[in-house]
Amino acid sequence: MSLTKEESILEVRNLRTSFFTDEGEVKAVDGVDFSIEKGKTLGIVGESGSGKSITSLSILRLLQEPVGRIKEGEVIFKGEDLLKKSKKQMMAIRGNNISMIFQEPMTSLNPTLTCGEQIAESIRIHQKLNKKKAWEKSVEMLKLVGIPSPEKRAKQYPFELSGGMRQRVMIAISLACNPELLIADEPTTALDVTIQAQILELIKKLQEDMGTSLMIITHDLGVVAEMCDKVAVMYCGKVVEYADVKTVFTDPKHPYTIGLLNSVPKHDEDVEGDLAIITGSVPSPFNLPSGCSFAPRCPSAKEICHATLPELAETSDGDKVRCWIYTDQWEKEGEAVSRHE
Amino acid sequence: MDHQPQLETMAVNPARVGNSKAIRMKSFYKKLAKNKAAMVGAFIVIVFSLLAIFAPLLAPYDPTEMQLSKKLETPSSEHWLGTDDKGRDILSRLLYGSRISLTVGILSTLLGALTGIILGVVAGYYGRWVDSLIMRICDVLLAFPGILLALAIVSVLGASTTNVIIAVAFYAIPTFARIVRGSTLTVKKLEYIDAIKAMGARDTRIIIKHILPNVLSPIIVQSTLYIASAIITASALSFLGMGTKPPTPEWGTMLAQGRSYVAQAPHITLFPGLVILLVVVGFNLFGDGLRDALDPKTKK
Amino acid sequence: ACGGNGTSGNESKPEADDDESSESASGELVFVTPSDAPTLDPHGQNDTASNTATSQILERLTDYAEDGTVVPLLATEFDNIDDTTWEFKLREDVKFHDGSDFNAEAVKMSLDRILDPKLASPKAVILNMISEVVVIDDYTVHIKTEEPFAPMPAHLAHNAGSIIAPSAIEEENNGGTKIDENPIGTGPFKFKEWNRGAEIKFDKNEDYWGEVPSFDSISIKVVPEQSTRVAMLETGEANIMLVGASDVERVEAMDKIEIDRVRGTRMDYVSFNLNKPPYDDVKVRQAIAMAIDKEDVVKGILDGQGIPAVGPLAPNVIGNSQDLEPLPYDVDAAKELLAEAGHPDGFKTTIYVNEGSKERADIAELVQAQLAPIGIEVEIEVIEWATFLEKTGAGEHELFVLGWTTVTGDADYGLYALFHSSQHGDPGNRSFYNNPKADELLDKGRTSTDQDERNAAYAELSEILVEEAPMVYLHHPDFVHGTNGIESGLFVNFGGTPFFKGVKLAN
Amino acid sequence: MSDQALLEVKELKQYFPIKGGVFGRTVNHVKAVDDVSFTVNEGETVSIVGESGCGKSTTGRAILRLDNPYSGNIYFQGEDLVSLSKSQMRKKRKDLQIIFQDPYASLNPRQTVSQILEEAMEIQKVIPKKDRRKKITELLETVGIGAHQIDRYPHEFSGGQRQRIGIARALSVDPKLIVCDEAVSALDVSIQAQVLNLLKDLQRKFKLTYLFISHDLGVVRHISDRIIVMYLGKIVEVADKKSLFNQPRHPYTQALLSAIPSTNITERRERIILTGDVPSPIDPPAGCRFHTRCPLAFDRCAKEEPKLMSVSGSGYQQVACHLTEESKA
Amino acid sequence: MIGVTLAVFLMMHLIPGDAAKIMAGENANPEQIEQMRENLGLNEPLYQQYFSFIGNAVQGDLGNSIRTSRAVTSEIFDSRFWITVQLALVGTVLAVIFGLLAGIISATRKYSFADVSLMVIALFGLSMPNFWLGIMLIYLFSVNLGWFPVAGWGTWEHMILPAITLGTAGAAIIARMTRSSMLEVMDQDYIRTAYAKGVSDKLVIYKHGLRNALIPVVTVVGLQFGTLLGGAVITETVFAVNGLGRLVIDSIRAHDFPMVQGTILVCAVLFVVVNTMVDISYRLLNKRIDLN
Ligand SMILES: Nc1ncnc2c1ncn2[C@@H]1O[C@H](COP(=O)(O)OP(=O)(O)OP(=O)(O)O)[C@@H](O)[C@H]1O
Ligand SMILES: Nc1ncnc2c1ncn2[C@@H]1O[C@H](COP(=O)(O)OP(=O)(O)OP(=O)(O)O)[C@@H](O)[C@H]1O
Ligand SMILES: [Mg+2]
Ligand SMILES: [Mg+2]
Ligand code: NI
Repeated sequence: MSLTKEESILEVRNLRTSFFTDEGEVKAVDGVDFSIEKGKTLGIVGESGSGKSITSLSILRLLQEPVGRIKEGEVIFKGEDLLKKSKKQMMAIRGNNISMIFQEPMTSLNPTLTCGEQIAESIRIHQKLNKKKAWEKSVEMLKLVGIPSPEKRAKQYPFELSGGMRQRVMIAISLACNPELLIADEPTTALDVTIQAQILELIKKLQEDMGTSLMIITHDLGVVAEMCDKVAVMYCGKVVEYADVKTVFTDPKHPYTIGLLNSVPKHDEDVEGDLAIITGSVPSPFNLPSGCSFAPRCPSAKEICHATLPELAETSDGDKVRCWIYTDQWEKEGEAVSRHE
Repeated sequence: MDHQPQLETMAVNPARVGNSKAIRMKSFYKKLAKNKAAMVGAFIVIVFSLLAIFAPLLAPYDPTEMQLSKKLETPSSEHWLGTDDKGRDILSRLLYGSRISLTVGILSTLLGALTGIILGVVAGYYGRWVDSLIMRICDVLLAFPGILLALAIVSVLGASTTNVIIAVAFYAIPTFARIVRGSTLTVKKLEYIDAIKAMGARDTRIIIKHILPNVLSPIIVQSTLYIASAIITASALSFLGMGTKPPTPEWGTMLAQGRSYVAQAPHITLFPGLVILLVVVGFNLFGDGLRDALDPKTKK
Repeated sequence: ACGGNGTSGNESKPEADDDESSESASGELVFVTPSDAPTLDPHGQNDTASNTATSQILERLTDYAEDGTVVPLLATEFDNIDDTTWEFKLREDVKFHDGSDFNAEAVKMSLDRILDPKLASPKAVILNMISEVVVIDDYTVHIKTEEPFAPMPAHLAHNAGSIIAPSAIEEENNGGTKIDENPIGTGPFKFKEWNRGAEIKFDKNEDYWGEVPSFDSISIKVVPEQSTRVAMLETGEANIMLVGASDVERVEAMDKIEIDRVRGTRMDYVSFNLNKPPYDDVKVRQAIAMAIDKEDVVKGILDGQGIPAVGPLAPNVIGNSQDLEPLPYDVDAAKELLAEAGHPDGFKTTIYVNEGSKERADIAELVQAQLAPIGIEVEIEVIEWATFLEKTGAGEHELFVLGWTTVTGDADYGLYALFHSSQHGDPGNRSFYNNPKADELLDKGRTSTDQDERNAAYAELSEILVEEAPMVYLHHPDFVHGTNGIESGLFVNFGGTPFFKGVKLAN
Repeated sequence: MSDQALLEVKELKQYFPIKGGVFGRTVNHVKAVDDVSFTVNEGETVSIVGESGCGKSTTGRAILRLDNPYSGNIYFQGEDLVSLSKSQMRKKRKDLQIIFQDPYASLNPRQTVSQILEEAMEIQKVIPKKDRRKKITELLETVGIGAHQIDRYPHEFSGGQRQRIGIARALSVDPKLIVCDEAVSALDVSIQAQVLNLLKDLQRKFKLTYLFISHDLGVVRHISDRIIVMYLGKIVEVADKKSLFNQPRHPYTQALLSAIPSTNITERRERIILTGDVPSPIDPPAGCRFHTRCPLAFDRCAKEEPKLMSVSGSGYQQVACHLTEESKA
Repeated sequence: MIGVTLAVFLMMHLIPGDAAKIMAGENANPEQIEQMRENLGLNEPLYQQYFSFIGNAVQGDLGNSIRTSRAVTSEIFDSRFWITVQLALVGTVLAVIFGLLAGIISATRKYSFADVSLMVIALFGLSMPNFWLGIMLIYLFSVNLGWFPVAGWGTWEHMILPAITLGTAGAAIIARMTRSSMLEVMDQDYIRTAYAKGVSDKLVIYKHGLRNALIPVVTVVGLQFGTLLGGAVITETVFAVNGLGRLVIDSIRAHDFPMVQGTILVCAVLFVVVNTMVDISYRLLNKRIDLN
């Protein structure tokens, strides 16, 4: 299954983003490739610090320059490289063609503007509607995201709303201009499960209604399983596995994905005894191991894993995995060596 | 004048205290050392402290000796910075003056900070009526416009170096108390305080071992900034004739006394003015730098 | 507060217009002074600020001419008709500012008022030799004294002899507005308003009996900062100011500024409180006097704008003797004296000095510096003027710096109030000096009509005063006024009081 | 459940005053925990689950008297902790410990690991001074931190390691009961699993009793024997693990369970999506607190507060719901 | 407010030394002192004195000045109070305008030449003794350039230099405050949200950034007002403005206790009032406060 420009709305190729700090360069995103098909949902999972958020910010070029910089790569949106666009062109795309929902509903809304104003703002910018029209549209949006008595709520400030409502307002903002692509960075992490269920349901419904493509960032494998069509698993700034959602949950390839799936305590099945675990912890971004970043924690790592970084390569069933195991090389290597710190 | 730089400094941000200690401690010195402005500030402060300490060795003349025949001399090889309206050597007076001005600045800040810290920690830790009471007192103190409080205190106690220190210190109390209270409140909420409480630790132990060290950094920053404004407040008191007594070569007094000669002998006000400016700027830069270095959020 | 800002903004606009229009007509004279007058009652505090202000609106029977002689003012002539009676013939065409007539009755009321023990005027000392004022007819009064009193006309020329309108006095006596706020006189200017602490305003008196002033009004502005005053003079915002010695050179060098210098009868001194140890010991006093270098004071502090004092009297005071032998400047001797007095290591003391006078503050500092070598540690306390007078009058001081101007130009005035034991405290003897011999000589100088006899008495007295040193006589400063925007006509008498009536403003 | 109750919480209420008005008077209360009773037996793990703000932490803190309870009793080994004086309580603290959520905020950044542990021992005087160092090394070894790291500062450790240090501190005084307040919530899944395994290990080794506070039902299912479900300051259901997960009785529990996104891709269940938000604990709804969001609510729910009642079933289960009551009747 | 009156009262009454003695003079005999004490009501118990002081103060009676024997309230409110309020207001306005401008420019061009030089200027403004600045301004603008009158009060020209003198430190503080507050705000999540909506840089800075950055600045302005009142003592002395500040210092020097008591009380009350107003506007500006 190869991805071609015609069917994908967004294609990220070899994206590399670094932060230049006092302590040195942090390669937050270090070679990321994936694509999103029109109307479909891509999930990006990975542990904290694996570069999920930075990937999404890089796409919209919202990084804090000059500390964070996109070093190379391409972000092809509808056939055009966003990284080559001017600032002005980017402004026209943001919020209009591509919009974004952030993790923290508490802090992502401006506390000094009413919810209505904040929704209306992007409508006025992109659709050039007058104040009154924009306001009406924003009330409509609030209704759409399921906020009761939207006229009243539109005049309220974010602090007057609960977390779930705020996230709905965020969704209303991001969907106000019918974007073709919606990026949701951990849209429900800060919410309770019952609220999370509401929000996920809402996103799913709106996506179906509007035909929006969706990119969901999360560390919750359950969310991925429920929402996505495709999954990219990230580890230390790299995509280690990129596959169909079914494949990932039924037949994970990368040892990290396998470990991850096993270490989640499940609420709907009994696990007797201890959880299977991944030993060790995520390496410091300043001090990444050479070769495969997961090698020090990998139960099956061999010499080559410590020495050389594998490519994100297609396996026989169409998945992409960044692991030596699925290469011809593997057989030639010797016994597994573990190098725990 | 008596600025209120306390408003500029942050109370401890709950997220910053424990959370980013990691980046903090390690890179604190690095950051400080990298901050050129802070290093300039530190340099100025250190140089003046040394000058103050070694003033008797360095000063070419007796700072109070008048040579009326040599009054208002412009800078020369004999008197590097010239002489004042009574023929006293300005350099010597400035050198000796650094002892007084720095003492006034530092002692009053220390005194005020110490009282403020105690009040603030007690108020913040115990809360309830203790907190209300202490904060009301601070509000009352703050309600007296800056220098008026100092003036009133000096006028009651009489004008002298000691009383100036007391007056300026008095004004510092609510400032510090508020900051410390704020920090204490945030630190108090941190889980390690609960953990140690759950261990069965006494309040005194918690306050001294666990709260104080963690509220100290904003205080240190505040102190350096306050020293600067204390020096200026002291000089304002001198201007109003309520500061240190002549012939004490306090900088503010020198500046205040020389002001009649602004036109014919600008050097006698220029130098004290410059020195005050320099030291105050020095403390301010250093304080700012400290703050930035202690604040993990600053990048670059 | 927004409203307040708005309205006052509106208020201030027309005021500004007013100022300009009146200025273009014939103008306002601005005199700047470091401190406000404590009172506008000519019988109140005896200080420069009050005297300067009241001298413009109230007049006296006599006046001092430029050469120091006494000339008639509200009187047309005066005569000594017997040993103890002076006859004054009065001007007949004079009216007070309120329109009432000036006459003998008014003179009697005013003089009786200042002599009234209930009023306890600090200036009573100047006229308290008067035993009775007798109205002979509408325009003739007899002023009687117990003893013969030679300098009577000179004393009446002093501000204390100001004649206040009877209506004002009656009003005060009836519990109405005090003279302090309602000074009605016959002078070339009349009181308009007094914004305490800031400004006193006088308008010209259109009905003045003499030559009506050429300009509209006087504003006496209080500007505490010396450098601000100088700046105001320089920009022409102020027309006249008394220039401190330290600024003379600089002010003289300024473009538009004229300098008016008058040799004064003033003597600046450092006084002791003889009621307080250790100053009750003459040796301590002498020691201090000998430790202070007067040459230094004149050169260093007066910038040469004055002369060192040998005794209590300036050379232009009648009855002074300049061949006195002053206590020498001798630090070693001073130390010895101090040791003899039982203070070999010196002691600590406080010196009071009034705020607003840089010269006196400097003197205080100099004294501080010069007493340091003999072990006396002096602390300087700067006090607001009115309080300063109060405190020193009440004898709360140890040392203080002050000046005394012999406003009558006569030795009696220069010495009596300062040294007579009847004058302790507020009247002038703030050192609380008490010496029967001195009292005797002072009385003799006062009563004798023979000028030679008087001179002899004053010479002897001066020697005693130098020896006993109830104060350190420092110097006699010149009165230097800087003027800007004034063509002519400023008259400053030897007492330093400026008179503005003859001033012609430049255009 | 034959064991003797180690901890018995009776009618615990925790109201926090809300100050307001000009004079800072108490104008209202946050009814964070409102009449909660339960027991914890020796050696078992009891979990409290519920949505944010339902009073889980408050309950834990009240038990440890980190905040003094508003009313109610807490019997620990038969002794009422609420009635103890401050200094008596201080001695008791040896037996009751707590592990916190935030691995960053729960350690004093200015103390080294050994200082942190030593201070704990010093306060409770459990171990003579000379033996402490040895004990510290042992403890760290137990929680999986090498002895060579004994003199490091917290910031030199990763989140999971820090959580281990927190556990070591709690263990250093040989407690009987440990309250784990979201002890693994802040950790990444791979690390969370490590810590969970450790906690289980330690329980076996030291015969610990856990009161485990969490909002993650997956974690809860993994570690607990019995589970308490709270909603808005009240207990709505208490049950042993099996009963709760296999046959949740309370509509809230059911909704909660179904709301969790499952990684089980093959078997999709029907989800119950609740409407609305959790009401404010300042003015909780009358009657059953869940009735405003309950899909099955009927008249009685708004009027009458349901009592916690045992239901018959395979195991131990108590529910506070009129529905179960009525179906029983 | 009660605390303020109590503090003023205690300051004047519990000071070392007997007010009556100080007022009657050192040489006064015991009867005189007793008389003075009676006049001042000093032989009543302290709490009673306090209540009568409060009672009178509430009725607008702060006693009579010892120096001028006029009512303290009329001395204060006839003109002086308004002059100082005007001065402080103009000073505040200047400080706010220049402080904000400088702060915004600095924050938006972080580390640029403009930023660095503005912050250096602000630092100097902060470090400059008030009186020195005042004298320098007089020499520069009045004497040398002749733009403004040297001293006095009445027209707007008179106000400029004192207001600048008074406002400089405030402007410096506000500038620094605005800058750091602005930088902090620009780091917030909702700014990122705004950018993600496609809002232009300018709009993000002014609509989203500044509005939030102003919140802490407003409190500073309120507190600054108090500092300004204090600074008035100096400014009014230098520029010969007959306001409250001069009255305070003159009264302090003259040991005119009722006057000192009255003026300080009025200043403190004014300060409290201004801060209450600031508090209210703060609430309007930022409704989040209600939550806490
Ligand atoms: N402003 C910054 N300066 C320096 N490093 C940064 C900055 N922002 C992020 N990083 C680093 O980039 C890496 C990736 O961060 P990112 O925010 O993308 O992680 P994430 O996968 O979104 O994690 P989380 O699940 O915690 O949100 C991390 O190692 C982080 O430390
Ligand atoms: N000290 C306090 N003062 C006032 N209200 C409080 C206090 N502590 C907690 N609360 C309130 O009590 C309620 C319960 O809080 P608690 O922390 O127990 O919830 P929780 O179940 O632990 O939630 P979470 O899952 O978010 O930790 C909340 O509404 C909270 O706002
Ligand atoms: Mg992220
Ligand atoms: Mg909790
Ligand atoms: Ni207003």
